[in-house]
Amino acid sequence: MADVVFLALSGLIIASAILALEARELIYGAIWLAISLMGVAGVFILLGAEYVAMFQVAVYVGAVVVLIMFTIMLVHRESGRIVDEEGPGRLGRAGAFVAGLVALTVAVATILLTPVSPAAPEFYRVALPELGRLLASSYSIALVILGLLIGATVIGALTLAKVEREGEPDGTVE
Amino acid sequence: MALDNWSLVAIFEIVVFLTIFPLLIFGWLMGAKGRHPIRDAPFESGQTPMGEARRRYMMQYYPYLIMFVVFDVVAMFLFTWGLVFSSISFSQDYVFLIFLIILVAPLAYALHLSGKHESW
Amino acid sequence: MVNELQPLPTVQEIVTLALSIITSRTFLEIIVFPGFLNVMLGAAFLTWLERKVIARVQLRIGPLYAGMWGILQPIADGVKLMFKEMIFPERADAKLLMLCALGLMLLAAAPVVPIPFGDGLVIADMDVGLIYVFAVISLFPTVILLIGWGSNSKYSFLGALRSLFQQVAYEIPMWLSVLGIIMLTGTLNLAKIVEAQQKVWFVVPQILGFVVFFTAVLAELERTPFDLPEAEPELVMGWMTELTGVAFMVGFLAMYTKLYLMSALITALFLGGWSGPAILPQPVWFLLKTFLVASSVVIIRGSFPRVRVDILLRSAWTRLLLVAFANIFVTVGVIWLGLGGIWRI
Amino acid sequence: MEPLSSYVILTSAMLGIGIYGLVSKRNAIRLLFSVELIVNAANINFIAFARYSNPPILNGWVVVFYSIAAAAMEAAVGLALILVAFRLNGTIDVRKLNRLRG
Repeated sequence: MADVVFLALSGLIIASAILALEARELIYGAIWLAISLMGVAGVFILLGAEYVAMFQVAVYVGAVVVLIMFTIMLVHRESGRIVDEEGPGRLGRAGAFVAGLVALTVAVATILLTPVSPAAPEFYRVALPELGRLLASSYSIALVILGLLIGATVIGALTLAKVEREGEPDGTVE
Repeated sequence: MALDNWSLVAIFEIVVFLTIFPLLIFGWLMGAKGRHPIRDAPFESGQTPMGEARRRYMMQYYPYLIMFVVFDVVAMFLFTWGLVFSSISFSQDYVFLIFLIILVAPLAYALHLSGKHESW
Repeated sequence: MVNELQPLPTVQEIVTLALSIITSRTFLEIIVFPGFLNVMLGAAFLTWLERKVIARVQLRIGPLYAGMWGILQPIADGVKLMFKEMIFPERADAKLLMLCALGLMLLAAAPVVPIPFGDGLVIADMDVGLIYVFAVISLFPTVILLIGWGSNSKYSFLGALRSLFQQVAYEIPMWLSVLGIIMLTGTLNLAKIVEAQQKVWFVVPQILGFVVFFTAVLAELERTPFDLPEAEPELVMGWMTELTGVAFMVGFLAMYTKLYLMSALITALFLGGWSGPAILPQPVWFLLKTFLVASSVVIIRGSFPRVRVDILLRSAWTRLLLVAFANIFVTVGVIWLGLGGIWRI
Repeated sequence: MEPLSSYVILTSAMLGIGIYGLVSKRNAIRLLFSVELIVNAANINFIAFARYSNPPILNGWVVVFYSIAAAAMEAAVGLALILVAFRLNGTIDVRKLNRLRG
């Protein structure tokens, strides 16, 4: 059962990832990306990481994809597409070649170098508070640094958005 | 019959899907069909539609979206804090309090911008 | 090695198996009570309830002819809409619109899974129930934005953008307002949260959180005073303008399903869930409280004016967020004073 | 339960698709898609390795938490940058955004 679900999810992730990059219109690409990220959340659930899966759905699909879609709608040109995309030309083939090489190398290397026993331990039900305890003890420095990162992000992104708005004194559209 | 939680979620969603999807197909098949330039025009309260619909509306509110993405993450981290709050000692709690205090600065900056521009 | 052939099951065995599956508790829970039928009938009932209550507020009578007090009106409306033509504007993406209507319904119905309608009367007793509900709710803006984009209509697109901004602005206060409950109980499991309030409902210690949550739910549901996305004088029907026929029916039903399940969530989180005097069974208590919350939402619709969009967004980020943070710190104080013991489980 | 290597193959494929996008696409938003795909591949690996270590550990989850948070921040700033670039140059084709070139 789990095997079938895993295969279906993998197929979904790979197919929608390819479609996200190759979809003709950017907005459909964003939809496929959202589906791919939902598939990743499904894999998390399969691995027993429900909380992380919910985090993934809420942050990626609920926030990042919405931001991407809205940006796409802002850079949308009224006639036709935004960028004349490169067809499957020389660069596309080069990209596919490089990508294939890297993926193969990484897969072989990881499988060969993995020190972990490949047989999965019994299913375990994680006590969620354990996660918070870990965050508050072993990873506390990282948490503080994340706070600083968030602060920098807010200030940086809002400043960028402000610069962008000063181009239009009244702040209205068009 | 012991099914785990997520199979139940999947079954429930499949049940909803199997009810709503045939309904949509049914409506598609049963409704009248026809094409006419006026009937296919977008609804604009009876006037002739003008211009492009997919314009760049409401871009002055873009910073709200950025703040949403950021505070989405913050809220998720605070949830983990809430889960352990009463079972860990104060010396561990204050890591999260420092985290919150660091976040005051960007929030204050955002509110400052908000006051200056009437929107962020 | 040759497997021995199993004898074919007789008709009687198949019928027995089917009956045992159909009458099994899990199946009944999914299909009938806390599950599918409950959600659909509840949402249909709410459309009737809203029309009746709003009619009383405006000194009218409301639906009258279909059934007693017009209670069969939702069915009549549904049948009517099913046979209507679906008109999609030129250059609109009809397939995307229909898929989005379907997705809206799937999303709107999904939060019912971890909500306990009685002691043990829950489809899936999830440890991450609350955060699952929030994750599902956070997907609505995506679908609504796609509906607005796919419609190729100015009303739809503007309504969808308003809906997007309002929903994302009110999601953060909504999440933070339940943090107090999570701190007091130390769990995300909704059934356990209900169990924790057998003595005192959370509306008492978490009154600030309740106010914030209720306001945020009003905004998430796009109800007055936050119904900007479908402000009738400005935007006709908001992002639903170009949904027609069955697609409109599904989208409309999805919004009422959301109203129903959000009321149920408020009941479970703040109003003690299924707890109540034993003169009535637990699910009845739960449904009573849920419909009470839903009718208060409707009465608010009848009594308040609409706010302006910039005020709406700014007040979410300043006032509501600050109240939510204040609630968190009050809860921290309560726990440090040692008063949180009765809600621990 | 499928073996650990199946997860590694899945994530390698995602990584490959991401790198393909990074190399061959010209649209800044598609580059962001590729980056997100690569980050997600890494996240699956973290969770899978945490699950398959004996006994299972939670550290992988925590790393994924930080990873998702950082990716969200990156998307926020990146999209703001893309918007500014679009405003200043009228395009988000990364090969036309070469004003710094001497």
